[in-house]
Order: sequence, then C-alpha cells, then structure tokens
Amino acid sequence: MNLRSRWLAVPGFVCIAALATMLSAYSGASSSEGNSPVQPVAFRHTVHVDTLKMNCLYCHFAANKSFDPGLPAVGTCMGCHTVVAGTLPANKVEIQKLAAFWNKKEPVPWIRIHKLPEYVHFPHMRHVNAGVTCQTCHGQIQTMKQVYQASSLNMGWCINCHIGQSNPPFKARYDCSTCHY
Amino acid sequence: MRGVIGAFHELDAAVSAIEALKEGGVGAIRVYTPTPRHELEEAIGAPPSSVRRYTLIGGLLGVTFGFWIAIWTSDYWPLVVGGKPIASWVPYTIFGFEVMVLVGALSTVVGLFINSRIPRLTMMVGYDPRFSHGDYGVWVECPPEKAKTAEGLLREHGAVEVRLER
Amino acid sequence: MSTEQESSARTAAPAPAVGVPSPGVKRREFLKVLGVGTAATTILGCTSEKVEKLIPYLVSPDQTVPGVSTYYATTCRECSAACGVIAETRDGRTIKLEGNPDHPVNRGALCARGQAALQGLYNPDRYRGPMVRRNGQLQSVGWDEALQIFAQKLGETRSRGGAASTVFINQHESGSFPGFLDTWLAGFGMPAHLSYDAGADHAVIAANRQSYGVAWPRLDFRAARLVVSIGADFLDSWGAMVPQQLDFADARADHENSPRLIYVGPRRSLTGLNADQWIDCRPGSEISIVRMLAGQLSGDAAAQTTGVSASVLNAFSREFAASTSSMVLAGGGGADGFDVALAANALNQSRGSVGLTIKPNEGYLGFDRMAAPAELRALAERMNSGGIPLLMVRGANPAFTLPKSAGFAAAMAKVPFKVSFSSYPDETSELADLILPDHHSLEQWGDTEPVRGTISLQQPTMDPVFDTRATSDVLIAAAKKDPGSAARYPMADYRSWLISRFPGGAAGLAAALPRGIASGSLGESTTARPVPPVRASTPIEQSSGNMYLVVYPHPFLGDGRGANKPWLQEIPDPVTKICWQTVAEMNPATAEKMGFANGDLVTVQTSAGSLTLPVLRYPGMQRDTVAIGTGRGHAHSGRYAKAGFNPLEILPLAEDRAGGIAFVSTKANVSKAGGYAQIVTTEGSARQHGRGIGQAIALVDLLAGRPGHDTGASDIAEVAATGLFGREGGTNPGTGEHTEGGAEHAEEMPGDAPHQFLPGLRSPVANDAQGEQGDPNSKDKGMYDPNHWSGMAKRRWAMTVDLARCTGCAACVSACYAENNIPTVGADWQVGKVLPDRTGFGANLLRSREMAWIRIERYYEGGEDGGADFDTRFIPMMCQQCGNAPCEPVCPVYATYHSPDGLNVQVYNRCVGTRYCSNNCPYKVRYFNWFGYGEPARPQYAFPEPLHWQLNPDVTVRGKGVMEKCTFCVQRIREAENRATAEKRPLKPDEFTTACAAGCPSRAIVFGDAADENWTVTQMAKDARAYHVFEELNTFTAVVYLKKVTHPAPAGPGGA
Amino acid sequence: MATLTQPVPSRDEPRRPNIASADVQLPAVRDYEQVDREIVGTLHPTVAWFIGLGIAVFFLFTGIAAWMYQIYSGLGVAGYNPPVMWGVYIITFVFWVGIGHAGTLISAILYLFRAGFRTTIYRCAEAMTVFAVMTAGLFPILHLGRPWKFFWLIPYPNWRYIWPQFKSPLVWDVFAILTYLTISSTFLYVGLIPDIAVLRDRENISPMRKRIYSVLSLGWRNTDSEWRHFARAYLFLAAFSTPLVLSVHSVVSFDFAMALVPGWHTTIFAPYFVAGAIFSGIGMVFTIIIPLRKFFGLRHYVTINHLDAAAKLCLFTSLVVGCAYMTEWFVAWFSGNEFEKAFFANRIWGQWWWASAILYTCNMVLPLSLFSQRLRRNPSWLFILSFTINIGMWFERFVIVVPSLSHEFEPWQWTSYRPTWVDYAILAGSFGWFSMWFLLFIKQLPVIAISEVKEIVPPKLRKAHPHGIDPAGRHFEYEADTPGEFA
Repeated sequence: MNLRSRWLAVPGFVCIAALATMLSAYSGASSSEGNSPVQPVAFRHTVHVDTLKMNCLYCHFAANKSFDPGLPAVGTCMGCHTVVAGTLPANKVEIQKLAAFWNKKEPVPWIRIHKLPEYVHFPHMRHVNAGVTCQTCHGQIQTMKQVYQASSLNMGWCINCHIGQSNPPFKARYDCSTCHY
Repeated sequence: MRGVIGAFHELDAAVSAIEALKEGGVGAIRVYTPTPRHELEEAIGAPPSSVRRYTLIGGLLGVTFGFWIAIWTSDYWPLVVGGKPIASWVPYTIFGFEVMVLVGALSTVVGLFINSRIPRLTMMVGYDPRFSHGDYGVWVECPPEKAKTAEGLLREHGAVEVRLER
Repeated sequence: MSTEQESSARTAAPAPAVGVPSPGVKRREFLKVLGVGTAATTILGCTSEKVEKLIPYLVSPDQTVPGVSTYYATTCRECSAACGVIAETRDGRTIKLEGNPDHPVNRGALCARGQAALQGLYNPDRYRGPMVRRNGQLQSVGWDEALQIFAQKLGETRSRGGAASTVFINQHESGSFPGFLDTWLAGFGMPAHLSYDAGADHAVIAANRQSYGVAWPRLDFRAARLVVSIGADFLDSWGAMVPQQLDFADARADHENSPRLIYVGPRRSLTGLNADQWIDCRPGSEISIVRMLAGQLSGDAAAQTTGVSASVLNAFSREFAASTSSMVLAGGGGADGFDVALAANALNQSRGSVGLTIKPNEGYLGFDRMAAPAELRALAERMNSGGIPLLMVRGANPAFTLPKSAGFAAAMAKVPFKVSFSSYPDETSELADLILPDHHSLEQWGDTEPVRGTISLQQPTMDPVFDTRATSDVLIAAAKKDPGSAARYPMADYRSWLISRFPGGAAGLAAALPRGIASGSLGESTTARPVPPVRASTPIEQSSGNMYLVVYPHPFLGDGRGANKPWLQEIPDPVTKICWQTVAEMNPATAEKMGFANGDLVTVQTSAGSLTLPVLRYPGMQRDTVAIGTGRGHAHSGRYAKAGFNPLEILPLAEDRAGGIAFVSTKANVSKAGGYAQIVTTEGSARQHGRGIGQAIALVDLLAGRPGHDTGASDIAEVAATGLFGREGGTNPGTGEHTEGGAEHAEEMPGDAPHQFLPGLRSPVANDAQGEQGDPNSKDKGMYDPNHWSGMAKRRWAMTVDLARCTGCAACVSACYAENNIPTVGADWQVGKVLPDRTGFGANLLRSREMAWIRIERYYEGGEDGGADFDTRFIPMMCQQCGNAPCEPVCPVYATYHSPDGLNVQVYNRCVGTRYCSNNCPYKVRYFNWFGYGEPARPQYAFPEPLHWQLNPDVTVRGKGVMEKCTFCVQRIREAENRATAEKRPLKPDEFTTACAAGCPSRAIVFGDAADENWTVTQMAKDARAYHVFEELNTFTAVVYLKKVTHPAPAGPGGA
Repeated sequence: MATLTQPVPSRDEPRRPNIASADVQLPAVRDYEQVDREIVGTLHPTVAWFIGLGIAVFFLFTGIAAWMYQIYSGLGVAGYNPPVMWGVYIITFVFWVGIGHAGTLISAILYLFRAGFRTTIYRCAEAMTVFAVMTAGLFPILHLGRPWKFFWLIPYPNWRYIWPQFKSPLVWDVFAILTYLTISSTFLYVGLIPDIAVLRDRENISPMRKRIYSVLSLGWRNTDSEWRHFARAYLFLAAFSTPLVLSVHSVVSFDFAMALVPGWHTTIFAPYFVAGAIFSGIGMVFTIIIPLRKFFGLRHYVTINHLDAAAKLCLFTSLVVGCAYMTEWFVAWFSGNEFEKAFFANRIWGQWWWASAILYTCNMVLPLSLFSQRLRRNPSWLFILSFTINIGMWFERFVIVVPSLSHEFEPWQWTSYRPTWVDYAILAGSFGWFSMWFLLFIKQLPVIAISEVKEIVPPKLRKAHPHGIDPAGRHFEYEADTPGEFA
C-alpha cells in the first residue's frame, strides 16, 4: 500500500460506513423482518389453512371486530385435538405436547413474532373489514412451515399502503394521529 | 523536476533576483516566503487566484440545496403547523442562507486545496525548512544546461546559498 | 449515551398490558392476559427486541372479545347518594367509570370521588387477603382459617353471653344489605348494626325528618328565584351532590328564570364561591340570620351577633321578603346546627316553599337509617368500661373520623376481639384482631333504592383484584358454620339471596342488569333511629381563643376515606386549590394584621390539643375565623394518605342536638409557630388582571342585550377601546346583531378574520386559519383539502364550556385523569433521588409539575381589600386546539401538528422534549414528563401495582422526557369512527363525547363537530355569551367559553 | 517595480495614536526570528498549566456526572418549574453562542475592515469562538427531554419518511450552529496551516510531533502560489463569515423572537442579540488575553494599543445593548400591550428585580467607564470589567428566558424558578469543557498568528530599513506597559 492509498483509506472507510448506515436505515434492516423463532408447539399453518382450508377467523376470532386479532384458547385447539391425534409421527408429537399443556391447565407460551412498537394503535378490524388480506401483512402464512415475520412492520411500510402505493392499492388516512395517540 | 534554489535573507534581494530571472527567461519561478508580501507578488505577476469560481459555484449550489431540502421535505408529507403555509419561503431563506454559507465556504477551501495542490504527500523539490521561518527562497525550474546562468543570477542578487536540484 | 436508558425502558416496556405475575396479586386463572394489538398502554421510546410471549386463554371466556370493552351497569358506593355508574371493562379489568344516563340520581354525570372509586379498587395498599393478629402482629392467613377463627369467636361470644353487647359498625349504605346484616346479627342474638357515615350532615337529616318527614328532599332549584344557603355546601359535600349540582346548573342555565344564590357562612365553600353574594357571618351566628329572615329579629340586631354590616343584612332581608319563591338550606356543622336547620325548614314551610322548591316526595333515600355519631361516642364510652366483648367494623373508620377527643381508638383497645371487614388498612382496622377484607363495591353484588320506586343494582364488574371476599358471603359462610343459624342460610352466596328477594327473581335480575336499574321497591325501613342522649356543648362564644375554628369536610377526601387515592390528593381542592397538604385558611386582611404570610407555620390550639400547620390566605374566610379541612393526616393507612394533618385531633368533642358531631364549636388560639412550609398549590395568581380569561356578564345586561362591564376583562377593554387589539367582544358597544354568535367588533385590523368564532371552528386548513391574510389562490394540500377522499377536513372537533353552568367542582379533572392515564406526581418519593431540593408530599407540585390535562382556574374579581364582596370565576382550562396554534410551528420534529379534523395532535413517540411548544402556548396547557412516571422500575412510577390495571389501553402511557396534553380524547374519536365504520354508517351527531364532558355534573362542557350544524356544540358556539380566551392572539381556538352570568343584588350594583 | 516602502508616520503625529488604526505597530518586534522564537517559545507546558488543566477536567467530569444523572432520572432533577420550561441550559447555550461571536467578528469582520489591531489577538479569539460554539452546541442536546433522539432534528433520509419541521426556529438553530461551528473551525484551521508549517519546520522536534504537524500542515510549503490562493480563500471565508456571524445570533434570537411570549416577541431581538454577543465575546477575549499576554510574555505583541482599540469596540457594543434595553422598556410602555407592560413591571420591579439589577449594572453602567482613556489602557481594569461583563451577559439571558416564561399570559400559571445542583454542575462543566480545550490549544498551537505578525514586522532589507523605523533612522521604541497593569 503506497502512501497515497493510505491517505485515502480513512475517508474511504468513513464514506463506506455512512453509506452502510443509510442503506440499512432505508432497507428496514433495523426491523426484525425474517424473525422465525421455534415455537413451543410446532403449529402447522400449512396443515390447518392450506390442507384443511380452515378460515383464519376460526382461531383468530376477533380479527374482524377488534384491534386485537385474538389468539385461540387452548380449549379451542383441544376442541378438535381431543379427537384428531395426527397422522405423521412428527405431528403426533406436537399434538401430544399440546395435550400436555391442556392437561396441566397451562396456556401455551407462544413466542410473539409480529410486534408493532408499543405506541402504535393498529386496528385489525379496520384492515380486515377493508379487504386487506391477512397475507398482505403476514405473508403467505398458509405455506409457512414455521411462521416468520414477512414484512418489516416499520413505519414506511405502513405508509406505503396508506398512501395507495401498494398492490392492490388501498388508501387510508395518513396523518400521524391515525395511529399515534 | 530539475532546477536551482537560492535562499535569500533579505526581501529586496529576493525581489531583484526574481525580476532578473524573469528578464533572463531562465525558467518557471517559484518563490518560498514565510509570509505573503506584496513586493514578491508584484514581482512574480501571477494571475488572480481561481478560488473565487469555487466559491461562486459552491454558494449557488448551497442556496439551491438549502431551499430545496426545506421545501421538498415539507411538501413530501404535508402537515399544517400553526396555520402556516406548508412550504413557506420566508423562514426557508434561513436554510438558503445557512447552506449557502456552508457549502460556499467549504468549496472555497476545496478550491484552495485544489489550486494549492494540498494536501501534499511528498516533499517539494527545493524546499527548505528555513523558508517558513525567515528566509526567502527562489526556485527556478531549468534544465541543467541553464543551471549555471540561474545560479549566477541568484548569487549576483544576494542569495546566501544556492543549490542545484536534480 | 442512552444504552442505560433504553435497556431500562425496554425491561419496563410490556408491564401494564402484559401482566407479569407478582406475588400477592390474585389473577383470573384463565385470564393470562394477552398482549396483542391493543397493548398500547406501555412506555414509548423503545422498540422491544426481547422475546415476548403471547399467552392465550386456556378456555375462551364467553361473550368477551379481546380488545373490546364490555360495559357493566352498577352502583357507586363512594358516598351515600348511590349514583348509577357504567363500568367499562376491557380484557377483564375495569378501566373507567362513567355515570349511568338512565339512573334517576346522577343522570349520567359522575363526581370526582366516583371517578376515583377505581383507585380504591386497584389501591396498592389494599389488604391482599385475610389477616389475623398473632403476638401483636397482623399475619396473613388463608380464608378457611380466618373463617374458622371468626366462627369460633362468634360462638364464644354467644356462649359467654356477650352477644347482646356485640357491636357491628357498617359504613352507611342503603339497600338490602343492612336488613340482611341485621337479620344475620339477630340470628346470633346480636343487636342491630350501627350504620355510620361521618361525611353526612346529621343535624340536617334529623331536622329534615322532623320538618318534612324525609331525610333528604329533592331541591328543585328551577322553581326557586332566591336560594339562601346557610353553610349548606350543596354543590359539594352536603347531601346528594351530583343531582343537586345537575339541578342547580340546569336552573342557572335558564338565565331568565335562574335563581340568585346567597351564601351565608364563615367560610366560602364551593357553593359559596358559586354564590352571587356572600354574607360572612361569624361562626355560630347563623341562627340570627335565619331568625332575621323569619322576621323574628331586626337586621340591626342580627348585625350585632353576626358581625355583618346592618345595611347588607337589611338589604338581604328585604330581598328575601320580596322574592317570589325561595329556598333556605342550612348546614355548616355548627353546634346549633340542628336548631338552624329546623329554623330554616320552618322558614321554608312558612313561605310555602315545601312542595314548590323543596320536594320531600322526590327525596333521596340514601340517607335513611343512619346512626348518629353520638351513638359511636356512646359506644366508645361503653367500650371503655369493658362492656363490649366483640366489635365488628365494615368500611367505616370511626377511629379516624370521630374527633380524637371522643377517644374511640383508645376505647377500642379495650375490646377483647375486634373484627374488621375493611378492604384497606386504616386507623380502625389497624386495631383489629381479625381482618376479613371485603370486596370493593365494584367486585360485589348489592342493591340500593336511591329514590323511591327505583332499585339500583350493584354487580361485579370484574373478578376480584385480591384474595378478598364479600362480607355478605363471609357472613353467610359464618352462619353456615354455626349450627343455630345454618338452617336459615341455605343459599350459596349473597347473590342467590338477592335473587330470592328481587322482584321477578333471577329473570328479573337478568333483565335489570343491562341498565342497572329496575323499578320496584325493596321495602326497606326508612324510619329514623332514635336520637341518643346528646352531650351538651358549651356555646362557641364561651370557648377561649383568638379566632373561631371551622373544621370542614374536604370536597374530595371527605371524612378521610379518599385519602389514599392519589387522584383525590393531587387534584387541587376546588376552593383552596391546595393539594397533598392541610393548611389553616385565614382571611388575607386578618393574616396581614397578625403578620402571617402564606406558608408561615402557625399553631392552632384548642382545649383538645394543638396542630402546627401553614397558613393559607383565603379571601373567602370570615375575618375572625380560621378553617381547616378534614381528610388528611392518616397515621395508619396507605402510602398516599400520610400527607397532611387531621384537624379532628384538635377538635373538642361537641354534639349538636341531633347527635351529630359539631365541626364548628370552638375558638382556637392561633399563634405564630416559626418556620415555613411552602404552600402546595397549583395557583399562580388568583387574579386575572383584567385579561378576560374568565369573563362574565350581569344577568340584566344579558337579558337586555347589553355588553355590560366586566372587571375580568377591563384591561383588555381599555386596549380594545384604543384600537390596538379591537377584538374584545365583551366590551364593545353591542348592536345585538349576533350574526356569527359574537358581539360586534369595535375596530378591525386589516387582515383580521371577519368574525370572531368561526374561523377557529372551521376546518383548520392553512389558508383558513390565516383569515384574509391568507393567499386566496393557495390550494389546500392533501388531507387538508375538504374535498380530499379521506374527508377528514370536513370535520372540526370543538368544545364549548358554559361558565354559567360550571361550578368548578373538578369532576372533569378526575375524569381526565382516569381516561388519559395521567400520572400523579405529588407523592414524596416522586422527586429526584440525589440531593432533591424539595421534599415531602407535593414536592413536584411545588415546582408546578402537575400533569392534569384539564385544570380548573379559580380567579377572584373584586374584594382586593379582603372584603366579602368578590366574585369567583371558574374556568376549566384544557388544550384549546387552536386553529392557529403557536405550539405547532416551533416543534422541530412535527411532534405536534394540526390534523385535518381540527385537533392539535401530540405525537408522543416523536417528541424529543425541547419543551418549546409549552413556552409558546399562551394557555399553558402542555405538560412535560419530568421523570419516568410511567416506568415501573422508577421511584417516580405513578401507577404502582395494581393501580396500573386501571390504565386505559387505548391511550399511550407517556415516557420520560416527552410533552403531553389534551387532544380532545382522540382515542374516543377514533373509537367512534371505528364503530361507525364497522356499522357502515357516518357518525351520528352527539354520538360520543370526551371524558370531561361525559362526567361533568353541571353539563357545562359540550363537545362535538363544529363543522356540522347537527351537533349541539355548533348551536352552543353561537350563543351571545361566547368568547375565546386570549382571542387577541389570533389563535382561533376550538374551545369556546360562554360567559358566566352574574346576578347582582337587585337593589344596587353590588353583588358581583 | 515593487516598492518596498510603506507609509511612514510623519514627525508631527502623536507617538501614541489615540485611534486604533490599521497601522497599529509592534515596535518591539524586530524581525522574523524574534517572532518565531517568542511565539513558539510559549508552547512548553508548565506546572501551572497542568494544574489549570486538572481543574478544568475536574469541572468537566462534574458536569458529565450531573448529565448522566439527569439522563438517567429525567429532566426533573434540574430546576425547571413549569411554565419555566427553559432555564439554565438555554441561558448558558445563548451565553456561549454569544461568546463565540467575538472571534469571528475579530478575525473576519475586522479583517474586511482592515483593522490592524486584530492581527495579534484574532487567533486567540478565533480559538475561543470554536471552543465556545463547541460548548454551546452541547446545550441544545443536553436540555432535551430525550437527548438520545437529538438526531431527529437533522434532516436525514429514513424509512419513516419523516423529516424535521423546517418552520421551527430550533431547526434553524441546528443549521445555523452547525454551519457556524463548521465554518469557524475551518476558518481557524485554514489560518493555522502556515503556522503549523512553521512548527513542523522547527529543529529539535521529536519525530512524532513532526509527523503530526506534517499531517496537520497538509504539506504547506510557503510557495507563492499557495499564498496567492490562500489569501483569496481567506478573504472569501471572511466574507462568508461576516454575514454568518450576524445571522447565527439572529437565528438564536429567533428562538425567542418567534415565540409570542411577552418579553420575547419583539423585532429588536436580532440586532440586540448580535450586539450583546459581540459585547460578551470581547469581554471573554479580555478575560483570556490579558492573563495570556502576561504569562506568555507577549505584552509587546498584544500591546496596550490593541487593548485600547478592543475596549472601544466593547464600549460601543455596550452602548448598543443599553440602547436595546431602553427600547424594550419604551416599547413595553408605548405599545399599550397589557401583557408586555405587566411582564416588564414584574421583570424590573417585581419578582426578578435582582437579576435585572445585575444585568443593567454590569452591561450598561460599568462599561461606561471605558469612556476614560486611562481605564481603557489599564489591563487590570479591563480584566475586572471583563468578568462583570461575562456575569452581566449571563444574567441578560437569564432575564430574557426566565422572567418572561414565569410571567406569561395566563396568571394562573405564574411561577418562579430556582436551579438545582444539577443545573449548576452542568454550568460549571461547560466552563471546564471550554477551558480544557482552550488550555490544550494554547500549548499545542501558536496563540498568535505567526505568519500574519510577520506581515507587519519589517522584513530584512539589503538597502535600508524604511519600514518600522522613524525618519531619523531609529527604531520605534518598545512601549512599556503602563503601571498598574494586571498583576
């Protein structure tokens, strides 16, 4: 490395660092997009939604009437799984895990994947009733072997839809107090 | 770079040497001086510095950017504050001005750097530390065959030391 | 730099909404609360990266939808009036109380004490389970063991023949429980219980019974033209406050037929401040006034005893004689209170007011069957003599609420076994041997008959917070353990017992529950208890001292039962504006003469003891009188109740002839103690310096369409006359042409908006807010364009506040605290931990750091010399949602901006905390989070478990270092919009309202869409009395105030 | 043909000119070698210097500790008393920004005006400017409720699609202060380049230092073309800095003037603040340079004539500031605005009379002493006066910020204000921070511009010495300091 290139190295590094910071900010790398934790019970959305054609609202019963989509009670699961024990050995193990929770009278401690910041009010029902499909935000959940966070869930991602730049286009109010109050 | 460097204790000696060298057409002259003196400047007779062009362009770029960033960002997500127009040019002149000063001044410095060829990484031929303290140096770039003439002229006008660089 | 911050905030993040089990708090087993979506009651400022659990229900509860509120109608038990409330319950927690609009007593309104019932429910100092005293210490035990002990003691007492002298003291309540209790007691051979309410005015109740045959008649202010209140604080602590306030405000709002109110008494209470005239008689001389009004005494003679000038009294006398319909109300707790009340009632009867303005047949039943305090004093004597083997106390706190000179606490120590059913630690339960904590009234079943023919139901709104049990169920359980009684108690619990008695049975109950009321009667006895032998007291003039001592019930804390609720401690007393502190109130002129500055410590010495406390100069004091409020200074209660002093410690025991405690019965020696304690108040200047904040208009001027002269706006008037502002409506020669609602302008500056009110009430687009100075060709951008597809700019949320109705009771403030998760900051541990420069309760308030988004300003007009002739202006001051908001353009990060629907929005998570917006707010309605009031790990945490269960999940809990303020309950606006969208319809006019407007017991606040003619607010804003505060600043506020209407004395210009 | 002569004072003119003029001379400085020797000679650390640095660092750490505590606990530990939402931090911010104005004024404006007395004091003043602005720049961050979010005030692209609110005076501040900091440090650095070259070219210098100085001097070789561009660039920088220095304090004054608070909302604020800033800046220059010329033995560089000239500037700005005060009173009275009147009554006679009294005494009354030539030429008096000016100017900002906020429109919200130990510790820390940088500066870099001093020192000539000597052929005599000079 000659003298000249050594002189250029310092500003070069600074530039690269600045560029990387900016790119990461824009790409949403600061979100936990792609996060896919292993759940206490390996629930298969593929089986329930894709194969059995269950409606999302069967389990997430409040998604069309509350801010909160609702999480199925263990009792809801056991409504079927007292009868359905699974066919594949791998699935049988998981259903037994579920039954174990039920027998202990403990709820399943699911690990949360999709989490908006605390100060954002996200009314599920407004979105669901406006025809925004679950997949728009949660990705092709019916094909996910293990659920992961499909979208960045950062503010720019929200805004894109609200100002009608999504496909299919939706439009919604986009002043701050729509979500932040 | 080849040439002759002569060191002078006295200012008038250096001035007369420069004038003599120019008259003799020995070669390109470069003067080292611990402080800028009008006498030397006039003797060399160089054209005005082109730093001013950098200043002008920088200033214009700055004022444009200042107004643009303020207006474009306000308009990008229009929110009314205090019943004021969304892009209100009156307060935005502050950005025009400040960014003009910032970019204009920085590009002036860039102009200085480019024109003066600094930062310089290598030693300059003929330079001697004494030139930053008190002595004047007159460097003539010339082929070896003209070196004798140059040396003669320098010594004649009072150079305390003359050195050939090759 | 901020890693420390972030990490501490991060660990704190999910606390309120996502429950972390902690020892001692009992949780619904199936309600392992979920944390999805609405988990917004958390600290902003951090993105939580840590692994968070989603805990589902084990079994899904029927009917509830997570994130959607359920509403239960029940009955408020905070005082005896028994108002109907609707409890909003979200995910198993009651988060807000509102008045029940169908309820005959409160008709949808709710007072501050009612709002604060939630802080009783979630009080962090509640007993978490039964306790028993072992080796002198209270120790937790299980319910089985506690019940065993209880049953055993009952049996022991009976077997030893002590049953007949066993005493049960119950916090007074109406309904079927008292009867149930008496039956139960009778089953054990025990005498009927003592139903005790230290906050009720026994002399008046007894006099009413004697005169009218009922305990508390309905007061029809609308029928009266002159109301004379002789120490009766009917807007506050005297009787059924909420309905009285509703009726009074309604009467005053009908300007033409509104009554004039004259207040007689040594201290101007809240009613006194709302009065048009105050007659500052000496304590104990009220009877002379009544006799004067009755014509039994000349004005001159009355002037002798009362210390009021004869001319005032003669004019008063003439006015009273000339009035067509009048109402004389007596109260004030004097030693001759019974006689005064009887005389006043006689006056009403002789003038034919009974049935016209005073309606015994429509009276309130909540004050029936109350035991006189003299009975408790007598009980103390019996206890002292050792005649009581077993004492049971539920709810009441006689050890604190009786004067210390009655010696109740000392006597209680001589009772071999004391059982307390109190939910909270207090001075009485502290002495108990067995504590069987009762459910909070919001956790249990019950009923009451507040007015004849209507049953008001009480039902649990949520599962119990702690391991408590309803006393009624405990009694049933104890009876079942007793072989003699078991047969009579076959029912499982009190609810079954209630159903069995309820008209229509279980089906009837189920049908009544949605509205919380049923017609019918429980047929309970309303007969008066016999008055016990009363101890004669010496006349006040014969006691020694240099000043009269007036002890009065605190408007919020009452007899002390509200003292451990931080809201009630923090919300300033509506009269004195004191928080967290007990002061000695004195007339400024007297204090000046005696050399007492505000805050100087004085010693108040009576024959029963002495108390050293700071002086407050309060112009509403008679010149020879010192007043101290009750309620504070608990020795054994919760963490918040320790603030202040208890004047009952120095009150010599005196009883009126009805057996009530005489609170005004002695003189006291007031002397300088040396030392100084800063006054904890929210008041800066009590004078508005002619700035026209609270404006008023005399009734005659209003009716004649004249602008009138108002001292409250005089300086501004001067300016307006010189033409520099020229925008002051109240002072300009009115032409009567109220085209847009306001008075005409004297002069207009070029470029001013052409009318006074509507510019601020229209859509706040940039061009509009600038009036004619705006560019006519400019286009409104995006959402601000009224034709934008979002339609947001079509609305303009606005509010009117009718000062002719507002009584300054501060119910709106408490409603706002409850709705908007406003932290209280006055506890002594909520200050800086290292070298704090101010300590003690209220330390943060000494630095004006209170967080109330709406505050009641109380300005005096006139009476600068300390005289009685001053008018009071109460102005609820909240964010004015300016169309041309000064706070917005100074925010560097758009944390505050104007929304297209007219709100001045505050985005908490965008705020960096420069506080410039607050500097630039002329109304000073922005509040800064100086400490992490919402972060559980901090000493400043304002919602110690389980108080945080009350937090509204729709509202962000603001983090440290951000600005917050009123946004017209934007969460309610969004909720209503969401509801309308779900039902695929537009918003209906007056479909919803803000928390302050909903709670207001005088209906002074009206909220709505000012851009839509169908909303009430639009009509209200057109009133001739309408004005904006600081209109000359061109802020174009969305809050319109309607001038107070004063009623000067008919004869002269005096009065107001 | 170049002329080597410069105007020579005629025999009839008084020897000690009463008017500071472009030809302020340094008679006791004879040649370039002396300049190098004496100025470079100040760069040796002494025990006293280390003690001073230690004290500065101690105060700095006190301030840092207080700030850490404040960040952890929240702003409540400071003495804020709503609605007094701004206090010591903003006062101190404006104070330091004001201090930071004299340097650029002296180096840029006086450069354009060819005021000769600037030559020997400008480096010092300019360094003071940079460090003062560095200090001032901390306060807007430090006073935030959430200081870790300060970068939201800077327009940077982000995935939220949100930007700063450019109508806010605080964003103007960000731009003005950052520009000013950048430009004033650039100006300082550009002026330093030839001097660093001098330091680099010394003999007997350690290789490490030589390397550092080589890098910092950017390979400066004193060639004629370097000097030519340098002079032009310097001129443009001065031309940019002149309106900048006026704009920066105007923008700072807009923080107040743009608000509608009585006592803030006036149009005179911009000139009033700029004059006040220059006034306080010159006060601080005296505070710094009078001890410096004594301890560094530079009395023949910074002569009494220099101090005299600066004192006149000080007097002038004091008169401007005094005029502004009186205009404020007049406007309050003449406007008939009740809020303004009530506020001024409270400021002068009410609650805050003591602060106003300090302010008026220090800024309006005491500087009048500078009408006396004797006092103007007495460094001890100037040194004492510089302290009262600094105190007075701090209180000027106090009187602007606190009484206005404590006595606004809404009487119900009238309050008081009392700082806590955290405020005081951070205030002390700011002085520690400033002093630390300045002390480090004076021992590492020349406090007097070597190459510029050389410009006014007579160059060696073969023929005669027409410059710097009187027509009789004698050197001007070195003018001894008048008796009674500082210590």
